[in-house]
Amino acid sequence: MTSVKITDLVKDYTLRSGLKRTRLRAVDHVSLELAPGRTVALVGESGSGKSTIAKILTRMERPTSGTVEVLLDDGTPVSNGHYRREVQMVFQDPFASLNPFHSIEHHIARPLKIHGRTKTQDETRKRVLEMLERVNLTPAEAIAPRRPHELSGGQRQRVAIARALAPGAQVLIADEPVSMLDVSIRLGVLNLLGRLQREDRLAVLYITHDLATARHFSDEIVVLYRGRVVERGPSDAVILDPHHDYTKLLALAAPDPERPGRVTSEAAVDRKAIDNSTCYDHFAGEWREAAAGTRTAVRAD
Amino acid sequence: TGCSSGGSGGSGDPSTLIAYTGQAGDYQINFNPFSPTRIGALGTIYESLFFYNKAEVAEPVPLLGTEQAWNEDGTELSVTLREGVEWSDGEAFTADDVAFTFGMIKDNPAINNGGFDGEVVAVDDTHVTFTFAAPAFVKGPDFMSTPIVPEHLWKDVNPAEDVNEEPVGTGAYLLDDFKPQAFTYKSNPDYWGGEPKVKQIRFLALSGNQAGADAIAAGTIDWQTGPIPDIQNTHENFPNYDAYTQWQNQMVLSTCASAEQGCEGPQTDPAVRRALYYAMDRTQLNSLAFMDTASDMSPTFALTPSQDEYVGASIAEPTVPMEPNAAEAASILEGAGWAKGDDGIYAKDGERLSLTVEVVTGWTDYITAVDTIASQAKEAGIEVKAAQSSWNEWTEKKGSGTFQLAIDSLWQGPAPDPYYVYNYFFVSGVPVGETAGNNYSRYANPVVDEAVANLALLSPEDPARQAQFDVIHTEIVRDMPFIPILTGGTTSVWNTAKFTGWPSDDDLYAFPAVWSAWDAAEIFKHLEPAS
Amino acid sequence: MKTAEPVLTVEDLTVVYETEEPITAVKNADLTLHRGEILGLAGESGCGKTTLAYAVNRLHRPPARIASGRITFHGDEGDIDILALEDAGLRAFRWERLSMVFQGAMNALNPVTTVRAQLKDTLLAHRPRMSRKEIRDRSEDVLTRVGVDPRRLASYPHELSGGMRQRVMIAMAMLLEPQIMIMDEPTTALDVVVQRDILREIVRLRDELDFAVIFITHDLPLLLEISDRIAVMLEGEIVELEAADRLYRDARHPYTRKLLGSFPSLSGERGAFIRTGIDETSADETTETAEERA
Amino acid sequence: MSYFLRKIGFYAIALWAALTLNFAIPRMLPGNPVDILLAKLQQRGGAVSPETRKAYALLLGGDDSRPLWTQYWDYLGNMFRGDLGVSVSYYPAPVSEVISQSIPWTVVLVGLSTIIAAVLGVALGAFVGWKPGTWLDSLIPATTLLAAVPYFWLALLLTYLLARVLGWFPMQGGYDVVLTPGWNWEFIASAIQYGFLPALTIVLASIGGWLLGMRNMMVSTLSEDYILTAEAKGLTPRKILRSYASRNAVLPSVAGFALSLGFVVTGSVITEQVFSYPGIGNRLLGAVQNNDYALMQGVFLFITLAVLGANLVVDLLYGVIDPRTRARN
Amino acid sequence: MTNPSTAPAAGDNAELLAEAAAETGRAPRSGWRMLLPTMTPWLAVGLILVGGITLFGLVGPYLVGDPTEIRDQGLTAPTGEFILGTTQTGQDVMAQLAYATRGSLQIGFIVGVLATILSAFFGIYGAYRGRIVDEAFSLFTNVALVIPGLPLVIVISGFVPRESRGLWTIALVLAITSWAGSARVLRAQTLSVRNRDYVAASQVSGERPWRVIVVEILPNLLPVIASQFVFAVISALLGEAGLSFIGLGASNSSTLGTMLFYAQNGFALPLGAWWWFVPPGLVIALFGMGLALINFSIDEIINPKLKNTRLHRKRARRALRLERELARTGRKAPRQAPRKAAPRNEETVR
Ligand SMILES: Nc1ncnc2c1ncn2[C@@H]1O[C@H](COP(=O)(O)OP(=O)(O)OP(=O)(O)O)[C@@H](O)[C@H]1O
Ligand SMILES: Nc1ncnc2c1ncn2[C@@H]1O[C@H](COP(=O)(O)OP(=O)(O)OP(=O)(O)O)[C@@H](O)[C@H]1O
Ligand SMILES: [Mg+2]
Ligand SMILES: [Mg+2]
Repeated sequence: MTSVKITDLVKDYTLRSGLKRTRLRAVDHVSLELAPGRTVALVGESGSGKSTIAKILTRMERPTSGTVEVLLDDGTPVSNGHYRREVQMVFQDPFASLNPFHSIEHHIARPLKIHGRTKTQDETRKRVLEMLERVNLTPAEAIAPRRPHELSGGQRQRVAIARALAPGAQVLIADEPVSMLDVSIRLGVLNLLGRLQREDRLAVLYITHDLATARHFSDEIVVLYRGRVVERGPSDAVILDPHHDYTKLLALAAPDPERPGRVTSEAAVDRKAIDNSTCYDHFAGEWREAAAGTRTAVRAD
Repeated sequence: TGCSSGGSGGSGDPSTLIAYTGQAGDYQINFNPFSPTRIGALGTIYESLFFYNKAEVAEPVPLLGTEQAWNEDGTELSVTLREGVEWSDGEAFTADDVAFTFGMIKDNPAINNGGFDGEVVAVDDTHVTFTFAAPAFVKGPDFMSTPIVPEHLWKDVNPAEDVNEEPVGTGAYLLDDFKPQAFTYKSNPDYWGGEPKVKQIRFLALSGNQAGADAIAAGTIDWQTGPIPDIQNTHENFPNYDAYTQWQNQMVLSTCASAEQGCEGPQTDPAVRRALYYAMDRTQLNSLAFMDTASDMSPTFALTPSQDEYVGASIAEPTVPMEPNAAEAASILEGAGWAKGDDGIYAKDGERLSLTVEVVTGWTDYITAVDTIASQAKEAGIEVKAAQSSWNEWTEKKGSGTFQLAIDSLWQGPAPDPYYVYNYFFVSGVPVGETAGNNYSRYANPVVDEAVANLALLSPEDPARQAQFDVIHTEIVRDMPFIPILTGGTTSVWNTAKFTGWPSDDDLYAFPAVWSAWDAAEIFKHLEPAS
Repeated sequence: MKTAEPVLTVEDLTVVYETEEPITAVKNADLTLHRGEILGLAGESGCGKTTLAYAVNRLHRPPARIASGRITFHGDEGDIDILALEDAGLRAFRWERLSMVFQGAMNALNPVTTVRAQLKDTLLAHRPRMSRKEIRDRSEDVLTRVGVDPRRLASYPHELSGGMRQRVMIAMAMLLEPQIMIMDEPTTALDVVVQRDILREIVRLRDELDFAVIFITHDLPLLLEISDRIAVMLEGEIVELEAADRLYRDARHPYTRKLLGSFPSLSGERGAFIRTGIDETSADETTETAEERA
Repeated sequence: MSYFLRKIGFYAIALWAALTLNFAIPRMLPGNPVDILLAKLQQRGGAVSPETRKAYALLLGGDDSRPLWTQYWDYLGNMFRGDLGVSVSYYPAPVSEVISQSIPWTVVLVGLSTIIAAVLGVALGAFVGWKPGTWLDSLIPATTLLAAVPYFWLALLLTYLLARVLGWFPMQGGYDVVLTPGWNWEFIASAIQYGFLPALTIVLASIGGWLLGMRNMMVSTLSEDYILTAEAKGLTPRKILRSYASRNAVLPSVAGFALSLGFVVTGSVITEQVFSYPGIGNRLLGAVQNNDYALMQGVFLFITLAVLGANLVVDLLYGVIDPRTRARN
Repeated sequence: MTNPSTAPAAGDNAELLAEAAAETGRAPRSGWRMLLPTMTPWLAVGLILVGGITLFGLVGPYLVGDPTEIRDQGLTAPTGEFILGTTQTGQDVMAQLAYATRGSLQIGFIVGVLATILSAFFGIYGAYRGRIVDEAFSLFTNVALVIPGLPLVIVISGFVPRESRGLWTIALVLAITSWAGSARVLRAQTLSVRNRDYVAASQVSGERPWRVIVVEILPNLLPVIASQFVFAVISALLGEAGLSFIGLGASNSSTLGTMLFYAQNGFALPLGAWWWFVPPGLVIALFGMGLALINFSIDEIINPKLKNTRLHRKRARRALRLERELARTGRKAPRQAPRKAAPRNEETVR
């Protein structure tokens, strides 16, 4: 079992326009913990830094400061060489995350080979079929030689999940895994993820901007706003009892057919007025300074 | 042809002669007659003392000089100058101008191409005397054709660098107008010989031979010297024009001939050279490579037919054989110890008789000629291969002696006298590695050297010269350091409908080539508008 | 519900893509749009929503063709048979009577001219006699209505954010005050919050100007919230057309029910879905078979 | 503003690269060009003073004893003073003078015919692309044939047919040399008459590329949403074609225009040769044939400068035409 | 081929193509097969031209006689014996054409390969590495792009001693001056492919960089590379012909350009010897045209928007016709029988 501890993560991007350079702080002192068997949902509007966190976790970007530690059961951090085996990712766009040139088998066999999970050709093939079956892609023999475009979006996303799990990953980062899928098949994929998570006691970071699924599929919700965590807590608590203005706004924005006509009745909120300097922590039941992460409590509301 | 709009230069104007020299590209103004990059002025604007007609053995034509006389031993030459000649700016031409011109040349090595090393003294207004340290008979024609420039204008300029934008000369023409695409002369009304009949001469800039041929086809130029298609039928194809060919370039396969001087390869064996000489089918060569414009040649290198009189009776074969003679070639080779191998190629001591001919890329007639020779030589059991390289490379190879054969042509001296050819090409070959002058073959034969040296001491009229020539001929026909091919024709195409008085076999008063400035100037003066 | 005066009737509309194996993207669709109503059109990807919308405006391009049907616009000056319109008539009809906001409206603005120019040429195409000042006033007016600063008229599309572009498109759609506006997934690519703002804008404008809207999306919960009636499409057919609340409470067609079942409810019980709670295995199965079929 | 600064910066670098290339080529290649050059100069009877030798060594990179970078600095200095050395084939004329005589011809011929080809090609391409799938598409194979024809071959065929057989045009030259170049109608008419065939060749040989490029862009553009929007807005087809479709589709062609100048100058080098046209290409060839290295380098430098300049202008212009470029990066 | 500007828009070509294929009901093609263009009349013509000429260049020299053999007959028009007549020196034009075609193809091919390698290196590697490498490479590419090629080639050829100006030298020089345009297009394509999730995914699963480039990125760029290769071959052929024509071509080699050079110097056209002058140029033009037509089909893979128009041309016409018919006969025409929807398994939905 593997857990992840993110501490004070900061990521700055340098933007260049002509000769001018400006810094953009995409992630601002974010701390997070992923534990085996738990799903943490990271919600927030577009550009709030969700994918950036995912990229840092998968080591596609280097953090400007802060640490990401992946700890094994016994508390020892995994070595750099094994990092990729432990932490894997499912991408947002199922159409783009599989190489149209290669067969499904290739996609799953590669990580197996890279991480030395299988030795022989036969073994690899057997593992591939096993993986496909685990993600409900049956008959596996028929699916394996196909190419991505011969599969539907939902099936592709399952392949992507199988690929992520192939190296034996214990930490799974799912960056909006269903937002590109048709409504009718979203639940299937999410349920599959849920099942695998329970079976393998994975630590999952579920990135989304859909509050409803975040609530239903995760244990904890972390709300990100302009790079900072502005609210965190158990899912129900965050959704049903939002404290921060921004979370309230999000909850409001989600459609709710139980209350038709809400759209017009409520006035627009000026988002510029929402500040991101404070964070409400439902676990501790108190406000903190957002940029300082979880350690220092500042002031009560 | 049907081009009513008139072509370049308005060929319609009946008194303007339009000429193309064959030079590619636009003109850059430069009328300095001493500059290697001059574009004109020689002969037309600036005149020399005498004009030497290379095309015929004849007396020099008096221009600014009227008479010349050598002393007995050839160290002093007195020249009488023409009276009453004026520069085109109105100043009088005097002996001082002549003395100045030669003095200037001597002081400026950069323009002293002929290596003039005499002293010139103006005796009076119409007489000058040249004195030399050694007999200089053979140098006469060279410096007698030096352009004379006015002292009053030239004393302050650097003759090596000046471009002389406004030339002032004594010639029959004046510069009228210059553009990079064309420049025009107009007749000099005050010319001492009377104003020429052709009132304007325009030189056009074109991109090369092809363009020249096209211009003839379009009727936009009146005279060019260069190839045109179907040259034999020029008059049928273009009724206004006639083609006329003269022969001056003795085409040869140069060989690196002298093994003593370090040359390597089968061609160092005179037998091989002679065998090649007999292997050639010159009729075929002439028709395939030279459009039948070449003419026969003497293995003695006296121009034929104009210098035939120099060839003594001792030479059995005064002109090259036009048909191949395989039997002769074979007997020569076998006589020298070569034996035919299984592949039909001769060999000696394990060495195949295989030769490489250097040829300049782009010289299509020569390339064709080499290809043709190769197939002819094969019949005779000699393998000949062509190797194309750049002019630089080719020159460099010839100069350093790192070649076997090179197709080439020998040029003539300033006067119609075979002495110059022998002096240029057949004396004192230097070892391979040292830079050869003109004698690429490195042929070094003390007998020839001595005969040529003797010739230099004799006056051109001296009958004793013939003996020396006979010696040279015997030696070089036997050794054949340059294998004679044919004499290359220089073909001019000119508009006979517009102008009359062009040189002809009957009246070959100048060598007809528009690029040969002195000759061209003579021709301009002879021409008359047809109407 | 407003007065049931129809502005648009679509009868028996069939649109076929003449591909090698012809695809009937819209099958015998019947639809009536009433004055001032918001008609939601829902359905999964590829069921023919966009095709239907285009056909209504005759914007479909070969190889699509209308194989049968009749589309009638009930204007103030009488009925217009849209399918019978010739070039000039069709051009006059478009935008004047019926305007559209396209799927991915981000790219619907000409990238090389300013917003002003694009509003202007729309106006001039229909009101050639309009003066400069009138054009400017009108342009500023519509932008203000959708909550975009009129100074943005001088901007090029790339200088606007996605939400702003969407608003500009909506402004453009309102420019001639048409009776019908078709909006094809106008908010799909946007952030939830921005999406909300735009929806609010649309509903408010509809209330103000009383145009009818056909609102296309596959976000059923959203439709339930804003539309008066909802049509559900499945493989080219309109399988259900009901008032929103009726549909929500009492969907008749199994497909509608399945759709409703795919959305977890935000505020309901944990594990509850919009319509019915579906346990994991069966949901899985559902998608499985749906995919098999596809 | 920064877009423009960036562009200018880029061209400064490109210019420097071109200059450096010019400096490096003779030094990188085998052989000693200075010796060849001086041999040539001597052969023509020119004077070779030590200064001349040094100057050429500097220009061409000979066996100069000084360190490379001092040579380089001197070279750059010379270039900025416009001192390109002395032409051998036109000795003693400086290279800059030789080149300046030919510039106007090439600029006018190449410039005009490129513009004509581009405008015509783009217009035709827009037209063909506007109605893809119609008979107009069958124009495409023909244009690809034109585009693949060697310039000079086409030029020769054209002269043969139009000038020699039909006699419609003069075969060679830039104008009737009887006339004095200047801004008078007679001369201009003659220049047009003489320039027609060369221009026609360039236009014919390069129009295909424009047509195809524009057609393809047009087809892609037509499937953009904003075209559909324009149609939905009830705009007339003419308006859509002009302000929406062509306006967007033409952008890559505009960007490619200056680059294509490079290609066309290239083609014109040979075309000029065929037509004895008094342009810069003619000079370049003359220089090559006469081993006039200084002139060769000078012409190359000039052509490069011209192409760079044209690119710069187009780039700056492009920033105006396509508002997006200014925002990018 | 003077307009290098229309860089095709990036797109997930293979995928779109596959979709198109699936749409037409054919079995989807395998990875490599997807990269092949669909057969169209144009492509067929292109393939026939290119194939025919290539075959001629490869096999021709073995079938014809000695191209340098000289015959006394001189310039003769085509006859039964000499299909394309003879040159001034009686050389068989057909034989020369065969050898020259081979020479030209050789140069074209070598340049194509070299230029492709160069452009792939600078375009793909630079874009993949990103940041400073990309900046440097792309600056270098752009500079190389704006420096005009042929004048540079002429200048370089002018400096290179003729002896070392062999086939390879010329090819190298042509390649060095012609890769930049392709590199720029490849860079743009690579940037778009590199940002695609599957590249990120393979990086996340621990693939090594070179493997990511070669296995994940490269295959998706193949159509572009192929198109660039074809373009490079065309321009090499033209460039070589131009160089040879002005006498700066490869020495001691026979190409179509040198053939034209000799034809021109032998006054082929003025003498009316079209059989000598026209065929070499025509072979170049036809080969170029063939390549361009092939390229056109490759372009359709790269930019499927182009394809669709053509693919649907016939259908579009049919649709238009049917619709007009419908309008004429009135919309009261009998309903088209709706196709039966696939039976839906209602059990699975509650
Ligand atoms: N490579 C990059 N260079 C510069 N800025 C970047 C880069 N990647 C992301 N950003 C910026 O960082 C911020 C956070 O981006 P991020 O992708 O993490 O947002 P997100 O929450 O995932 O948004 P979305 O919901 O739209 O996916 C954004 O403002 C974005 O523009
Ligand atoms: N140009 C076309 N040629 C052939 N078939 C097409 C074309 N455009 C659409 N189709 C087909 O028509 C059907 C309906 O497509 P349409 O775009 O109307 O769906 P949609 O409901 O708008 O889907 P989405 O929610 O993804 O926008 C689909 O099966 C599609 O494959
Ligand atoms: Mg993201
Ligand atoms: Mg749609």
